[in-house]
Order: sequence, then structure tokens, then C-alpha cells
Amino acid sequence: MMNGKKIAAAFAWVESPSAVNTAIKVLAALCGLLFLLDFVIHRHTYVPGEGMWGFYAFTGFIAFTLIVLGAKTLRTLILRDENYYGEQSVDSEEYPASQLAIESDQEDAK
Amino acid sequence: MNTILGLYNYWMVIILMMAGLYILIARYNLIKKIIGLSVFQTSIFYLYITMGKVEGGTAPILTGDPATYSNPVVHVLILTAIVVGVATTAVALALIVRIHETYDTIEDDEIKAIEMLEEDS
Amino acid sequence: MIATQLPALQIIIPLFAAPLIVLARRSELAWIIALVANFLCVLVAWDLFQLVNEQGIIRYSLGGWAAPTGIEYFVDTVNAPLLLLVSSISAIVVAYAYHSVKKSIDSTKHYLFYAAWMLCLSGLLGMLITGDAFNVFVFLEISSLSTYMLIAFGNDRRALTASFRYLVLGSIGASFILIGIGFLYAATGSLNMLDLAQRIPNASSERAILVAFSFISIGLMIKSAIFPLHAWLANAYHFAPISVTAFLAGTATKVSLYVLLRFLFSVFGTQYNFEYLLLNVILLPAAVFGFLIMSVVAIFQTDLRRMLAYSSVAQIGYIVAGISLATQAGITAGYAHIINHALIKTALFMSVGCIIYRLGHAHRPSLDNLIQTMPLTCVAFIVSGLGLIGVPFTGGFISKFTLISASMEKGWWVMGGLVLVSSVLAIIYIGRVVDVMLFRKQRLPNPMPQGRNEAPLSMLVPMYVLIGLSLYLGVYGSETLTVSGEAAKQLLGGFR
Amino acid sequence: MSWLIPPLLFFYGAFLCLVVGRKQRTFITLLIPVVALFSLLMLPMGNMAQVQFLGFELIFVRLDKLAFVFSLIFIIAAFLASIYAWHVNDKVQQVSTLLYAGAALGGVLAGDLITLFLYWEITAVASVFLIWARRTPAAYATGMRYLLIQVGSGVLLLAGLLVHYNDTGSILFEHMGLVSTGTLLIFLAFGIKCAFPLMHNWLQDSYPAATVTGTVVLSSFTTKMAVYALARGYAGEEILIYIGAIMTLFPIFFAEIENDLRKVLAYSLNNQLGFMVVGVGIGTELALNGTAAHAFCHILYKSLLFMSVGAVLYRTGTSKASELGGLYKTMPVTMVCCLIGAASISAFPLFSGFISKSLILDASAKNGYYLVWFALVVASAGVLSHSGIKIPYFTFFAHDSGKRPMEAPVHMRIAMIITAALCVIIGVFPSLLYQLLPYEVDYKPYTTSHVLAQMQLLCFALLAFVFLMRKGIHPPEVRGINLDSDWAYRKGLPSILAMSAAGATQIATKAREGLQAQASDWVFTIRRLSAPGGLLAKGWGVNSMVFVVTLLLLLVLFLNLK
Repeated sequence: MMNGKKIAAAFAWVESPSAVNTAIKVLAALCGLLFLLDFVIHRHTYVPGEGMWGFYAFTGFIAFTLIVLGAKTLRTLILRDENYYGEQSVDSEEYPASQLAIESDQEDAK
Repeated sequence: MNTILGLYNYWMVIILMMAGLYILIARYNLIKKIIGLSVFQTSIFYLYITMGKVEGGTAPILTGDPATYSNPVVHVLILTAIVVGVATTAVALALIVRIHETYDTIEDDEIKAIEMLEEDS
Repeated sequence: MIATQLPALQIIIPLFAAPLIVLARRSELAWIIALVANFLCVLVAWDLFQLVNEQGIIRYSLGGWAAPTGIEYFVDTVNAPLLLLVSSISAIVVAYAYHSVKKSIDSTKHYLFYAAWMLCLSGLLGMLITGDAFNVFVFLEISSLSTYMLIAFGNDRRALTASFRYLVLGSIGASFILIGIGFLYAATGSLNMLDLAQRIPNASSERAILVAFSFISIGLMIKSAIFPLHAWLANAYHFAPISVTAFLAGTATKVSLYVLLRFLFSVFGTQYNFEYLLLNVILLPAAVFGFLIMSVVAIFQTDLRRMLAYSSVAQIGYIVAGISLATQAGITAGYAHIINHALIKTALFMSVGCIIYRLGHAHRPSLDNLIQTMPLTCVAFIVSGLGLIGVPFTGGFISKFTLISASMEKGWWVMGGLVLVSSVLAIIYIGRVVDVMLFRKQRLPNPMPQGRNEAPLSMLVPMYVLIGLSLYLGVYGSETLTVSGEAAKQLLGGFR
Repeated sequence: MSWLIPPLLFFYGAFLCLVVGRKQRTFITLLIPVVALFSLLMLPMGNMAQVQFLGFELIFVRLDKLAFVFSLIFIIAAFLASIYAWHVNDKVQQVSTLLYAGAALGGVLAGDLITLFLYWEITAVASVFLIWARRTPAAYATGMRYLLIQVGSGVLLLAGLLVHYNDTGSILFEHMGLVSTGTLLIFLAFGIKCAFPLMHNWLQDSYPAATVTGTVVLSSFTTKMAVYALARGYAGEEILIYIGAIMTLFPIFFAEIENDLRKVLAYSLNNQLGFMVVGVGIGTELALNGTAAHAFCHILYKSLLFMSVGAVLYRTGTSKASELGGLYKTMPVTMVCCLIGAASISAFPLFSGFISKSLILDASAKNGYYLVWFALVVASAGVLSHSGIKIPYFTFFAHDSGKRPMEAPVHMRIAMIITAALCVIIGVFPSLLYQLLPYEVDYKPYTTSHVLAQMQLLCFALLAFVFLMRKGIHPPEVRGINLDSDWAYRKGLPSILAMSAAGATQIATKAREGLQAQASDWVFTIRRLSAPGGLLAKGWGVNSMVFVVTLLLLLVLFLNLK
């Protein structure tokens, strides 16, 4: 399907480390810009402290980090083998192939 | 004293009834059970007839117009009950014959033992 | 002319059909006579039902002897629906029985079988219609004696012992009733129920009434298989010919329960039952333990007939629980459950009959994947099973729902909860069967004939007629409840 | 007309599907939602299809604006799921989808508690077949657990409605509030289906076990019906705010480390429900509007995400993040749709999540629930982490798994594209959705300060993701499962039982040795008594029967004559 290939091609840059680095730089720049906008634009607020400079920026960054770290800690506690609930559990079995249509896209396979 | 002797027919009813029940509970032989059942039923006939008895009364038939007579209704009722009892006994005996043919015994405990084996298989 | 003689015709038609069948002897002819007589019975019952709704109580003096001296039949809103129910169930099961009887009973005995059936039917109808206490006993014995015969027709030799044991216990029950009636007569001098109801409050000896009450209620508890006096029932239902089981499950115990209701409420009166006689000390625990214990027992049974037999005892527990509430709502629930359970359980036994007809057994673990071979039968079983559980839009739901709300109305929360618990047990025992029928792969090497192997149409059609009837009463549940409510009002109000 | 109400149409469709062939079935599953949509639009507001039942007046259709918006989205969801499932040739799934959707619709339209109960149970029974349709023993076991919990919820509802009826004499399904035992029981019943904390685990247990298309269907109905029921019966009940806040937070952590992407989505579903529950708890017009809008948007983007993950599963045979990666090369359309779903659920401006979540956030801020508000803001960052980044990133990018599956089949693509388009359209033109909401909407989502705040939150969260990935702190995807409260009944209870059984056996052995007596535990006793041939189940002899009769007679005589 032509359309699909075009889309795929449009995303091909993710393969190249330098392009990814550029993308990250763009993101960082965007973040900087958004942070600076806080000083220019006055946000309407309802909650005390919400109007503080960079409130959302800090919340977003810190909350995300803490969630990931918290989850990582949680994993050390509750991660178990896939067969934990025995052979007769959904986690340890393959999805029945008869209900699937597994086909490879030979053209694109390199 | 009066209550014991004066009600002696009721005592007989009770004794017969309990004897009948006792046979049913304590004896395994099916024929004896039917005897027990008959004794039990007989006690009921006795009870009914006792109720209808009037001191010094006669049967209200063939004597014109007697002043005191025993209650005829209970006699009628009990005639019916006797017929029913006979029928019951007849059916029961017929069943016992069939049971004897198929099980070769008429002892209830032996039959139960055989049936337990059948249930397992 | 005929219209005025309807109450007598109700009994006489099947009573005379019996000797006619014996004279006819040929099995097809016997069956046809039984069927025709039975349908006439249904017509008569239908007419009576309509008449009662229009005119109120019908009183009929047998042989022209006026009550209380003569024997009186009377039809009111309590027994008219049951007359219709019993005769219809019997008619449907007779229609169904033809093939199953042909297969399982020696053809030289068919006429005796149908004759006994007709006698049994007339006994049951007589118990319902009569207004004379002693006459109840007579009809009870007529129906019982023919029932013993019918059970003994079973193929398994254990049918004989089951019949014998039922005979002994049934005779004791009947004798108890006889004793009770004797005491009643001694205390009041009357045998007519209406008359008794008026005389009992002013009876000379209260003790005699109490003794009469005890004996009659125990006797009827035996006949209606109320836990713990149910022990005769399991073997009798298990080993009797399956059409007989279907017939008895829907009628015999229900009629005895009716007589119990009649004596408890119409003759003795509510006050007697619960203030003096402590019947709630006996009857209520019997009901509750009955439906709990028997449901558990049903779960473990491997034979479907036996499972359904124990489930019957459990369901009778619900009926008795409703009765023991002794309120308008409670009796309505009990009465509605008499109707619904009769229809549902008969249908269940009929579907089991179809299975037995094809497979020769009804052993649950060997019914793997039965839906492939007998889809219609399985669907019938499942639909009726849902009714037994009490799924909404089935009859079972209506009566259970009324029962629970009745017990809440009286403040008996625990009982309402226990009814729910036992419904869950019902889900388990029906679910086990359905699970095997639908979901199990065939494990045994070659247990069943392959391909479609449905029971004959003459069995399926009556079965589905009955299921349709019970579904109709499930969807239009208010009709059952109206009828039951009228009956309860009549029972609680005494004879009016 | 009352024979043509939308739920019944679905049931007719299900019945038709039972009897017709494959092609007609597929066609019916598509046709029925369309017909139902027309039927819904034709219905006037108010009560309809009233039926007398056991002396109760059942109201099968009670249409008001709240019910309308839920009915509408249910029908749309059913339609989209049917397109997605075009390839399915499985009578079981098609019939149960229709039954299930119809029952959920019926539950939303129910005007009294008995009708609600009825549909409540039908959804339970109909939906379990979507799990069983996987046709493995494991799916059967999971389905049984699911069914038990769902039916349990129904039993609670029945008990509650009986008590409630006994208290008030009314079975109307209206605002009740937590005021009595009855309403508490009903509340718990709703809570189970709404996956309240500690009652939530059926959701994560069962949704990943369903079939590819079944999960898409499952994700739309049960929980949203429960949200609707809560909004109808318990709006403004303060405890819901805190329950909801907890619901938004705790699943985030589980989702973050879960490997099975469909399970990640199940946790994320739970977290999104939290937002809705908070809205119900606040109970103001703004908040209820927010709940309804969020449910509407949520059904769309959650279906979209399940569809895209489902398509991946359909083509690769796995939905485990550790086995996937680099699929964008061969499944670009699926990838783009997944990204749109991810952006919607993360509430990027111009996507649907943004315009609905804001309503709830603002409602909580305006009513002074600052702590809850803050929890929701944190949860929004969490949503981005698992649904916004994790799902698309580990499936379509990250390290190349070497898998080169075909693009999803055409019908799946169509379903996904329509759903994605709806997400964007609603995000760009919020008034389209706002005019459907139960109350007047006087709300502008696209203000500068609002957009700025949201962009700051999300961009910095993204930055944090990049930072954590680069530093290698972000947990990698590994095979395995994570324990949750289902451990209690899947492992804990059985092992406790096993232990106690072992203990009982030990005690029994000791007792036998010590006391020369038999001791056995009660389960065994019941079994022994009840099994064929046991005391309770064998054919009793005459003797024992007569003995019992005599005993009972003596007891009755004694009681009566004492």
C-alpha cells in the first residue's frame, strides 16, 4: 500500500541517532520556550500555587520521574515469572494461532 | 385408678399402635413389617370404634327406634378404612412376592446391602 | 345439566376410564382412552376454574345428601387452579409417555399401567376437590395405592423396594391422617371441612384438637416429602418409570401440600397454627434445613433423576417456607411456587426422560457434549433448569422473588438470605449438568451414537408445550400471582 | 414502538445471528447499530415501554440527556467494534457482542432498579463469551473468575434493591445517595463493575484474556455502564471523589511496569475511570458534564488503542512489549492511529481527551478539592507515561524486534481511521460534543492559559522520559507478570486452603494416632454424607424412616401438649 510506505518513510528518521538527537534538542527548545512563556502570559488560576512560574513544568517533570522510579521499585516487589499462576493461565500461554492471521510483509523485510 | 381403668380401651389403642410402630422399626423381615403395619392400622380401627361406643347403647338397626344407640357413622368410616387396609396389605404382599423373586430374600437389611453394591457398580 | 355436575365429573371421568382401559386391554387403545379421559378432565377443570372466577365457591352435594351429613365437594379459588394444574400436567405427561412406556414396559402390561395412572389421577383430583375430611383419606389411599403400583413398574429391581418402602411410609402417613381425623370427629362430631372450621373454636376438648392437629400435620408432611420425612422420595423418583416420575413430581407432593394448606389454614385457622401449636418451631426449620441440605445433596448426585429428586425436596422447602410465614404474601409465594415448581420440575424430568429414552441412562458424567446429539432435549433441560434456579422471566424467579420479599416483609431477613444462598446451590447443581452437556469434549472412547439422535417428536412436543406454559407464566408472572393471591386470601380468611 | 427500542433491536440481531449464515451475520452486526441509532434518535425524552411485572412498574426506557449521551456512544462503539471485527467468523462472538451491547444500552436506559438488575446480569453473562471465545483452558478459567465477580455484583445489586425497596417502597432508579444499607449494597455492586480499588482486578485479569476483537468490545461497555449508574444514583457523594482520586493514581504504577500491552491498557482504563468517578463525586453540573464527556471520549480513544494493539496481536501473535518494537516500518497506518489514540488519552490540545478531562479538573479546582486536583494533574502525567508513550513507543519504535508483520487488514484500518478521526474532530470542535451533554455548557477549553499549562505539563513529562531513557533509568520491558489483588484469590486463597487442608490432615492423623478416633474436615464430611450412597443421599430403609417419623411425631406431640 503506497500510502503506508510513505508514512513509514516519513518516520524513518527515528533510525538515525543524529536525527533523534536533533529531535530531542527540538523538544528541549520547545520546553524552554514554554517555560519562558510563563513569564509573558498570565495564566488564570483557581488553585493556590498554580500560578507559580513553572508550576506545570516542574510538576510534569517531577511527577513523571517519580512515577517511573516508583514503578521500578514496585517491580522489584511484585514481578514474577509468567508461569507463576501455573500453565493454565493466560499469561503463560501463546495466543491461539488459529484465531490470528500472522503474515510477514516480505517486500519490506530486509 | 379411674383414669387408668376407665380409659383402658384407649390404653389398648396406644399399646397396639406402639407395638405396630416398634415392629416396623425393629424388624427387618418384610412380612413382619406388614404385620406391624396391620397391627398399627388395627389400633386405629379400635380407636374409631371406641369413640362411637355409647354405654348401654345398641346398634340402630332392626330394633325399631332404640333410645340409646352407638354412633353408626364411625362404623361406616371404619368399614372403609378396613377395606383400604386390606388393599394396602394385598399390594404390599404382592410386592414382597416380586421382591423375593428378584432378590431371593425378604430381609430388608440384606436387600439394602445388595443395593449398596449395585449403587457402587 | 352437565354444568351442575361438573365437580362429580372431575372425579368420575378418570375413575371410569380405569376399568374401561382394563377392558380395552390393547396398549394403543389404552393409551388413547387415557389421553381422551385426561383431556376431558382438563376441560372440566378449566370450566370449573372459569366458573369459580365468575361465581365464587361452588358447593356440590354428592348423591344429593346435603352437607354436613353427606359428602360435599367444593371448588373455590384455592383448589380450582390446582385442579387445572394437576389435570393438565397429567394430560401432557400421558401424551408424552406413549413412546417411553412402549420402550421400557412389557407391552402386555400397558393397560394396567394406564389404568393405575387414571386411578391415581382420580385420587389426586379427589383430594383436591373434596370438602370432607374423611373423604380426603379415602382419595389419598386411592392415589397412593395406584402410585405404589406405578412405581413398581420401573425397570430396575430397586423400583420394587422403593415402592415397598414408600408403601409402608405412605400407609403410616395416611394412618396418621386417619387418626387425626378420628380425633377431630371425636371432638367436634363433624367431618365436613366447612363445618369443622366453625366447630373447632368451640370444641369441647382442646387437647383432642391439638392431638388431631399433630397427627394430621405429620401425616401430610410425610406425603408431601417435607424434610426430614422425605427419605422415601429419592428412590421412588429414581427408579420409577420416568414418565411416572415426571407425573408424580408435578402432582403428588403438590396435592398433599394443598391438603396441608387446607387443614392448616382453612380447618384449624391461623391462630391455632402459630400461637398454640408451635408449628413454626417444626415447619420453618424443616423448610430451611430442607432447602439448604437437600440442595447440597443434589450437587453431589451423579444420576440426574436422583439430583432432581433431591432438588424437589429442596423446592418443597421453599413452598413450606412460604406457608410457614403465614402471611398473605408468604402463602401467595408458597402457592405460586407450587404451580411454578410443578411445571418446571415436570419439564425437567421429561427432558431427562428423553435422554434416558435414547441413552438408556441419565448418568451425568457420561453426558459429554450431549448438545451435539440431542440439542432440543438439552435446550429443554437448560431452559427449565434456569427456571429452577430462578432466573428472571421464568416462573421460578416470580415465586422466589415473592418469597424473599414476603420474608423481608415479616422481618425474617435471615431466611430471605438463605433462600438466595440455596439459589446459588441450585446454580451449581444445574450448572454441573449444563457444563457437561455443553462444554465437555467426549472423554469416553465411544459412549454415544454419533450424529443427531433426538428423542421422538411425540415426546418433544408435549415437553415443549409444558415449557412454553411455564415460560408464559414466567413472563406474565402477575397472572400466577393474582391467582395465588386470591387463594391465599381465601385460605387466610377461612371459609367465606 | 416499544418493540423497537434500541436494546431490543440488538437482541433481535443476536437472535437473527443465531440462525443465519456467516455473511448475513457480519452484515447484521453492522446493520443493527445503525438501525438502533435511528431508533434512539426517534425516541422522545421521558419514560417509555413501561411494563407491569409482579406489581412493579418496570420502565424499560427512561431517556433524558444523561442517558442519551451514554446510549449514543454505546451505539457508536458497537458500530466501530463491528467494523473492526469484520473478519470474525465466530457465531459465539458475534451473538454475544450484540447481546452485550444491547444489554449495556438497556442498562443505561433502565428507569428502575429491577430492569437495571436484569441488564446488569445479562451484560455479565453475555460478555463472558468474548473471553471464552479464545477457547483455551486458561481463558475458560479466567472467564469463570470474571463471571463469578460480575454475577456477584449482580447479586449485591439484587440484595440492595430488595432492601432499598423494603425501606422506601420505591424501585425507581434515581438519585439515592449513600443513606442506608440498601443503597450501600447497590453502591458496592456499582463499585465492582466500576473497578473501584481492590475490586478492580477482574478488569486486568479478564480483558487481556479475551479475543482480539472481544477486548475492544469489552472495553466499551461494562465499566461505562457502571459510571453511568453511579452518576445517576450517587452524584455528589463525596467519598467517590477520594475513591476516584485513588483510582487515578495507583494503576499508573502497575501500568508502567506491565509487559502485556493489553493489560497496560486495562490498567489505563482503570485510571481513566478514576477521572470519571471524581467527576461523579463532585456532582456539580460542570463535573457531571465532565464525566459524561470523558466517558464519551474515553470509549473512543480506548477502543482505538485496543484496536491498534489488537491489530498488532492479530498480525504478530503477541501483545507483549518485550517481544515487539520497530513495527512502524510495516504497520504505519496502525502506528499513526495508535499515536492519535495516545495523544487523545494523554490530553494533548486538539485531541479529544483534552476537552473532556479539563472539565473534571476545573470542577475539582472550583469546588476547592485542591489535593484531589493535584492528584489528577499528577495522574495526567502518569497517563502520558504508560498510554501516551509506552504503548506506541515500545510497539512501533524502540529497538527493532525484527518482526515485519503485514499491515492490519483493511477493515481494521477503516475502523481505526474512523475512530481516530472522531477523536480529532471532537478535539478540534469541542462544541459538537458539548451540546450533547446533560447540562448547559459554558466552558471554553481552548484558552491560552489552559493550553499553555497542559503543554508545559506534557512536554516536560516527555522531557523527563527522554532524560530517563538516556540515563538508562527507565525500566526496560521484560517478560513476566506483576502481582495484583487477584493474587488473593488466584494464589493466596488456594494455597491457604491447601495449607489448611494439609494442616487438617496432619491434625487428623495425629488425632487418629492419639485418640484412635476418626477426624475429618467438614467439607469431606459433607461430601461423604451427600455423595451417592452417603447417609443423606442413599435410599433409607423402612426402619430408619419410620424411626424418624416417630421421633418427629413425639416431638410435635410434646411441644403441643406440654
